[in-house]
Amino acid sequence: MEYRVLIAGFGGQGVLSTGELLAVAAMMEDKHVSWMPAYGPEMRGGAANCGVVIADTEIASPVVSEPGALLAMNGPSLDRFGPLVETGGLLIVNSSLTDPPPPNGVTVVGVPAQSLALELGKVQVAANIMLGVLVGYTGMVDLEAVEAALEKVFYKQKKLLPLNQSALRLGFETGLREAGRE
Amino acid sequence: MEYRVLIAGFGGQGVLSTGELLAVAAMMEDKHVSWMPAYGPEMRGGAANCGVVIADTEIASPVVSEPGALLAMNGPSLDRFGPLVETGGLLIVNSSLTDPPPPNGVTVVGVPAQSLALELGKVQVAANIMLGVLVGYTGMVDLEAVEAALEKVFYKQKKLLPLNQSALRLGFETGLREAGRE
Amino acid sequence: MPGNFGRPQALTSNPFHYCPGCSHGIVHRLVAEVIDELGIGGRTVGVASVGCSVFSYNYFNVDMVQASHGRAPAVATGLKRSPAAPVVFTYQGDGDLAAIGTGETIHAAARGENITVIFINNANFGMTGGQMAPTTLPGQVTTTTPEGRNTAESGYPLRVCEMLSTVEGVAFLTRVTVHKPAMVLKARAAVKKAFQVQLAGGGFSLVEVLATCPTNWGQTPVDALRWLEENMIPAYPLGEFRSWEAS
Amino acid sequence: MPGNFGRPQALTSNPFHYCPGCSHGIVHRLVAEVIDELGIGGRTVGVASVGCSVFSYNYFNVDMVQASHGRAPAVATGLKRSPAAPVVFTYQGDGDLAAIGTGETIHAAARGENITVIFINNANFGMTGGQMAPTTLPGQVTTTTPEGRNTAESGYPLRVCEMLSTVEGVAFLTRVTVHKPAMVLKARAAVKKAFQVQLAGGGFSLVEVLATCPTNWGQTPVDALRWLEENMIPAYPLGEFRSWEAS
Amino acid sequence: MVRITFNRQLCKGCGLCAEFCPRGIITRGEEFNAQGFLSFSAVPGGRCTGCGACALMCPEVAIEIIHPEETRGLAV
Amino acid sequence: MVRITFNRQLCKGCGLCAEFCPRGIITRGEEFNAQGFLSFSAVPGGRCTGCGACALMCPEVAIEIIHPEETRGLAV
Amino acid sequence: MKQLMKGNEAIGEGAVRAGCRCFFGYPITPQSELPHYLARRLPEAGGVFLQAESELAAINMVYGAAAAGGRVMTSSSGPGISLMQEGISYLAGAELPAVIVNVGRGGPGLGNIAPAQSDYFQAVRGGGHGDYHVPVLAPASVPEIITLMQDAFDLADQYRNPVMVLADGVLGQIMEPVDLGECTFAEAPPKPWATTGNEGRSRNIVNSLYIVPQELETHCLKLSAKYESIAEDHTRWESYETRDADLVVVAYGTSARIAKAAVNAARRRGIRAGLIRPVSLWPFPAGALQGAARHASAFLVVEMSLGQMVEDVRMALSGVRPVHFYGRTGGMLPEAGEILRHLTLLHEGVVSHAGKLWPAASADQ
Amino acid sequence: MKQLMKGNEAIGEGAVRAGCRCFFGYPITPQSELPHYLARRLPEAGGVFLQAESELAAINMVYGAAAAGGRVMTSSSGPGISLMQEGISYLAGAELPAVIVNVGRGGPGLGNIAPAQSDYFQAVRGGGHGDYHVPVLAPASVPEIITLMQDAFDLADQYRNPVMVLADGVLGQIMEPVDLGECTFAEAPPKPWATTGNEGRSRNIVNSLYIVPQELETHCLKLSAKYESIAEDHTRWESYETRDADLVVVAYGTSARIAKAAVNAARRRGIRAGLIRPVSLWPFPAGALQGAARHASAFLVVEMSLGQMVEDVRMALSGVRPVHFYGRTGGMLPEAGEILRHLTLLHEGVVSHAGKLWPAASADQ
Ligand SMILES: Cc1ncc(C[n+]2csc(CCOP(=O)(O)OP(=O)(O)O)c2C)c(N)n1
Ligand SMILES: Cc1ncc(C[n+]2csc(CCOP(=O)(O)OP(=O)(O)O)c2C)c(N)n1
Ligand code: SF4
Ligand code: SF4
Ligand code: SF4
Ligand code: SF4
Ligand code: SF4
Ligand code: SF4
Ligand SMILES: [Mg+2]
Ligand SMILES: [Mg+2]
Repeated sequence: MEYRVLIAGFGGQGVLSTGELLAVAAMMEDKHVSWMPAYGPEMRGGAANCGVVIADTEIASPVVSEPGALLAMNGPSLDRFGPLVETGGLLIVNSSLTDPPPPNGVTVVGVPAQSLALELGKVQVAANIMLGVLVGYTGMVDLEAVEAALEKVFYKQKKLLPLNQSALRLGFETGLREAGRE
Repeated sequence: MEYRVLIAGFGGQGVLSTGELLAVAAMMEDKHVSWMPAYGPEMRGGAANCGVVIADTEIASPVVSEPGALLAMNGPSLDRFGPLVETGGLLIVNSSLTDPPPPNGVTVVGVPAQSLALELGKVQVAANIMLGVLVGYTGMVDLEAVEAALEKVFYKQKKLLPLNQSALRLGFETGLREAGRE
Repeated sequence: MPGNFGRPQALTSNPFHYCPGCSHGIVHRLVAEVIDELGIGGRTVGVASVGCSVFSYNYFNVDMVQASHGRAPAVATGLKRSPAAPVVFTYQGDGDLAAIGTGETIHAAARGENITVIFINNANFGMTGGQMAPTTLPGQVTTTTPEGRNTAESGYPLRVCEMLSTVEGVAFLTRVTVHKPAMVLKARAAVKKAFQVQLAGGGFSLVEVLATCPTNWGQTPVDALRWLEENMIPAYPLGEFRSWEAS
Repeated sequence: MPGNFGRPQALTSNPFHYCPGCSHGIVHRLVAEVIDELGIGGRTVGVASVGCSVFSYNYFNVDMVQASHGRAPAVATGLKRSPAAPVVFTYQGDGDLAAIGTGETIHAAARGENITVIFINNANFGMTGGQMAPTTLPGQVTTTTPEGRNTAESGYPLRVCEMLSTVEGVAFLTRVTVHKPAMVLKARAAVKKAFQVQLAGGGFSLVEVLATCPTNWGQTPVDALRWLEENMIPAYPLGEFRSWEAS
Repeated sequence: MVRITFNRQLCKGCGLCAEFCPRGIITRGEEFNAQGFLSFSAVPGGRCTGCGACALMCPEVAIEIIHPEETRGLAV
Repeated sequence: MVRITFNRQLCKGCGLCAEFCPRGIITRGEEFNAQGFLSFSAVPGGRCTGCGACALMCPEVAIEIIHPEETRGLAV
Repeated sequence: MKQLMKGNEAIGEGAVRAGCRCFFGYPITPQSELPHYLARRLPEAGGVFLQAESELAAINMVYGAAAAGGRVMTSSSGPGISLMQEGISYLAGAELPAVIVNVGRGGPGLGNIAPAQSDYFQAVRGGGHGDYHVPVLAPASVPEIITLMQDAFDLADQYRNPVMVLADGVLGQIMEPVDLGECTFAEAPPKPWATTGNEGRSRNIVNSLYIVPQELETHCLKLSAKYESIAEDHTRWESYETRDADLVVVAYGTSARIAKAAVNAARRRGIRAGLIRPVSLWPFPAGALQGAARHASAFLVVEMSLGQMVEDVRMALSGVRPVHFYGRTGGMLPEAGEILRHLTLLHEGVVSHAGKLWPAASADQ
Repeated sequence: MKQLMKGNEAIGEGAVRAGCRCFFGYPITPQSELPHYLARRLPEAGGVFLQAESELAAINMVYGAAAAGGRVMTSSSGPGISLMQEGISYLAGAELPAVIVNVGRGGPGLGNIAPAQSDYFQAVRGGGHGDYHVPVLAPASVPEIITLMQDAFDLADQYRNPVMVLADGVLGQIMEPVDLGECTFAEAPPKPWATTGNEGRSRNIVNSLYIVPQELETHCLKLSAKYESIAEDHTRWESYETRDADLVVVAYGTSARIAKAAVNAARRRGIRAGLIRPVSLWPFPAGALQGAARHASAFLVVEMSLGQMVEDVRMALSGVRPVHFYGRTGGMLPEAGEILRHLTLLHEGVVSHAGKLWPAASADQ
């Protein structure tokens, strides 16, 4: 079993820390895991993405060039990485910012993450909603593991924990529903 | 025909410029020639020597490791380079500062160059006396060529020319005499 | 003060890549305006240094050379001493000019090299993620002084203008700021003077501009200006450290 | 003033390799005497720089480190910050300290690095054959300024003490000379003070010594002293640029 | 009357213009521009004096101000 | 009386000692030392005051001066 | 207990656990998390973190602290490492132990900050002047970083020579789980030669100047003997699926990770591929390659450069087997798919231009 | 008319005659006569001589003056050249023409000031960071220095790349007759890319930063193509007595001069010895060696180092012939007699340890 996940958006959308959440969760389940960012020029802003690999055995390449699952947080990310998703793979799109494409050999799930996040009270949790969807849909890690990971990764921002948790669960439910596993 | 000459002494004895005199003289006679100093640490004083090669054809190595002729200006130079003179070679020693060794397969000529130079009026011309001896003894270049070279090499010290010339001639006579060519 | 404001000719149409509120953009505009006003765009060569302004070769609409980190004054010297001998300015940050490039700065100054240096002091290394710069204030938190700059361990702020004011060869030396409109106008005048010194063959001119780095300071652009005013100006007094009059 | 004079313990028995009349020997003796007097020979590490004094590791009878050209203050910083934290002094020429090593000098000073720098200003690069140094006087003939230093082309002399006097972190800064006996005694007192500052944890101390290089100046030792007095002292005024009192 | 234009696409929403406008007539818009910023602009008809404070402070050279009378002057 | 010794082999003949001796009792010798220099020394019995000027200026640490009374003092 | 750790931080943590108590460095991307980490971590451990004013100052501070017997490190990336070359040559000449980390980025010049392996020559051939060598260790994962840091410090102290750890931007930025519980704290061995003040012993001198040619030659021959013994005892590599391999990929660091994926894919397709991953780039595991050449018909070198290590592979095999090359540079990563394609072509005997460089994949891939 | 000229001065005179009008440098032995010479000569020729405050400043002044289109040069020796590595990488990255002279001395570290060839790797493998190459020309006599200086500047301008002239201390210090009458003054070609002020044309940018990896890769591939064409058109060497040579000595610079004497002596003894002297060290004349391998039974590399070029010889011959080595280092010179002895042993078939380094002659010789 090997999951290769790419999370892409623009800087400030929490793309990197959301990837870290997934990686920590998988690590806590004693899986092999790697997290690799694509870092931009020596300044702020711009595009950001990270690849997470989760596997039962040693991970050869940490580079996610053909993701099994893509979390596309905005239009440019979808345009750039959408075509790389492997056949039979999963494409989760932040439909608040861009329209999901037609499913072309891949499963496409659109989630208005940005709007949902705003409703929850903070636009920054959109990526967590998307992660919830991924986890709910695929079950690649347990929700509990991700929740435990939340406390590790955001240990400095304790008071944001409940909000992040809600976002995650909201996404998770959506994922289960979309997968028909509800 | 190839002459390999080493001139050795301590810094300030004019060893390097005397070698240059010989090289320029040979060049003016249209011979192939090279002049190579052994340079010391990044400061003044200490030992100094230079090797001059004069040949009819292209000079392969400019390094004089086994001189055909050695001009030893002081004791340490004689000790260090004396044994390297090739069999049948010529060893000219500044006998004011050190005793000439017994001829051991080489011709040894002792010249009290320092004292002669003092008599001429300037201790610094000792090396020129030695060069005169070499030229007189071997005829490897013409005296006239060396005299012409004097004007080139010491063009900045015009007024010392007569003195240098006398030194050269004094040595030259000695060389002729020693060679029995007088 | 009222007048027309538009995009100077000496700026290309490329939008800046700087963070919101970053002072680099303001100073870029000033330099470009002065180049326009003096009519020297066609014979000026700018030297971009390594720092957030590394891409300034995309912005100044003149011939540009990108220099290695800290060596802009040496590169400028080469340009100036070349047969072409253009008008030359460098645009450097405080990491570039006052850390790795200290030697090049001081010796270009000591030579009285006839170049103009625009020096952006934002009290940290912006580009690499907000590390301590020689200009970082005591107590200031940066990524390499997580407890605040401790002078006993990390030393004292380097005051470049004060230091260069002791160096013969410097023709014009001033420290300005861009934290409010009136100050921006003064900064513009200083930049103009610095170029005029060069055009008159006066020698080394340097304008130090106190500037903000809202991103690495972790402040809003407006708060950053306030922080500059309250903390940097007392540590780096404004004014001319060497004045110049055409003789 | 009368007293016993003998070879200090802190000098080895190796004869110096310096040219006749060269000031390096005088300053070596002063440093060694001070080390003896303060009784710190066993816990002192000296840093030899690259210049005529490169072999000083053969002369100072303490642990010695030979540093690359210009970097002695950085090497000294590493020594001082190491767990051993010995008493550290560097011994540097004006090419080493004020040309290639400008950055290291200024930043060790700005850090208030608790080290002592002995700085020999002989107005040229002695070791490599008498080239211009940053400290070469206007008009002075050197092998790279054959017509005399022309300030328009080659810049102005760098005054290290004046420059460092603007740098916070400097605890003690003085310029002395060794051109006559009374001055040698003053120089000795300055060297002692500089070490005392370090022993008291005061921070960066530097003693600039005006020195002769008879060989490259093309003068007799005695004439060289006169030249120093008549030409160097006016250009490099003697005195304390930063004083220090134990607090 | 003075003409002031804000280049919406260049604006990064830093708010420095608004901070320094003596008339307080510069406000943040509601829509993100292509760069993802909420851009600022002067309230139309907000009686801008053309003092230039906003333009002097704008790090993006996003503000253009034209005084027609001066333009005329220049055209002479 | 003060005892002054010149280390002949260390001396490089720079003459600084002679230049600064207030008594003018230091002179150049006639013979080269092993390094090839004509070494200096104080005229024996030249009524050296032990002022130390020569030693202070000697770049070769070639001059030793001992004031017996002080040595005694130190020995206490 | 495991924790997810960034490569750059693992370099720092590994160093501290290996007994490093002094860090001197100047910021540069993509290694800046390392100084950020050590700025907190070293003072905690009773050590010294000092941001130098430049890379030149940093490497010379390293020289000073190493002379005083400390376990000491610096870190940089391409341009900064270039600036340290004189200092590295001095460390080697004066026989001082120190660890130098290069988290590689794209070059030449300012290049960019994306991961690259184009500083290989500089690392293994000596970018500085004179006859010297620097052992170079190349990790390929975050856990391996931790153990290699210990090895680097031990090697440096054992041989009194600078040691380089050559990573690439990917390894600096990647996060992987590490179990720090497994790491024990290490102590530097006693260093009687260190310049710490000579109380109670004869004085020590740290120096690389040998003004008499005979003496410098003797010194260089001594260094040379040292290098030979390092080569004998510390050549390291990982072999993966090489036992029966017909096609052997040679790659290090991140390239090796990607190549491993390609080897796995090739095996799935019935191609007997294997991988040799040099862990020590100098000394280079020539013997391992020669061993593999007994059954392998061809070699494929994969690098994040235009081809540098490939020369060492060619030299190791001196013509006995064809050596092919696939490289990406300037911050581009090799693609597992491309490596697989090349292996397939080789397997099918389609490629016959042995010894010739394959052009690096064009940029529009 | 002939005049006796020092190698260092010939470098200066050759540069001036090749149109060089800017020199920036920092003094170091054994090349100081070069700046001394140019301090007079360049102002005479209407050019600029500037003593920089350091080698770093010097190489970056070179960068600036080259950007402005000048023919420009710097010069140093080992330690100073190490300090220039970042700058050289920038010159290559930004495609600026310039000439860098290294008059080699003993290393590593401060080493000494005696002649050596131990900076070979640094010169030909790139001591700086990133994928780049610098053509390296190695003269062996004073007259050749003059012509190679012209070639160096021409090559630099033709390809917009820095070019290194690698001499050794012997060549810097030696005097030989040169006939300057034969040299004509040269002009640099027009440089429309230079940053001189953009009056009347669109603006020029000199830069080595390509932040997008694809773009940097494209740039590196472009550089790579350039290097290939240099290798095709500008590989240079001298063959001496190689036509029928059974034993071929490979040596450059001063070593080659000494080796030539040994070859002559060997021929006198009836040994068919020959010499290949690489004149361009990069690109390396591999083809010439391969050609000689057709009739030669063995090769002997002679260097003033512990063996650096020998690797290029091995790579060129990739195992087809044994490659032996004789080197002296640290400022020692190879002895013609020793070379002859080695040739004699090889001739008599006494030496059979092909491929293994001969230990450098011990220092007590
Ligand atoms: C030789 C070298 N060292 C380090 C770096 C990394 N680096 C890039 S920018 C920078 C600091 C920039 O700070 P500053 O000059 O203050 O400019 P700012 O970004 O603050 O405007 C550093 C250290 C580099 N590119 N090259
Ligand atoms: C990196 C480097 N550059 C240049 C040199 C050559 N060099 C040796 S000593 C010296 C100058 C010494 O002058 P200074 O520091 O004034 O000392 P002095 O000899 O005058 O006492 C130079 C340039 C070197 N050894 N290393
Ligand atoms: S990091 Fe700081 S200096 Fe750099 S662009 Fe952003 S605000 Fe400006
Ligand atoms: S060259 Fe000058 S500084 Fe050096 S030892 Fe001689 S006199 Fe002293
Ligand atoms: S020009 Fe003045 S009044 Fe008009 S919007 Fe700008 S700041 Fe306000
Ligand atoms: S100052 Fe410029 S960039 Fe900032 S908000 Fe106003 S218009 Fe936008
Ligand atoms: S101690 Fe004084 S009096 Fe005696 S010799 Fe020396 S200088 Fe002269
Ligand atoms: S000062 Fe010293 S070295 Fe000079 S002459 Fe006198 S004794 Fe000799
Ligand atoms: Mg800054
Ligand atoms: Mg000096």
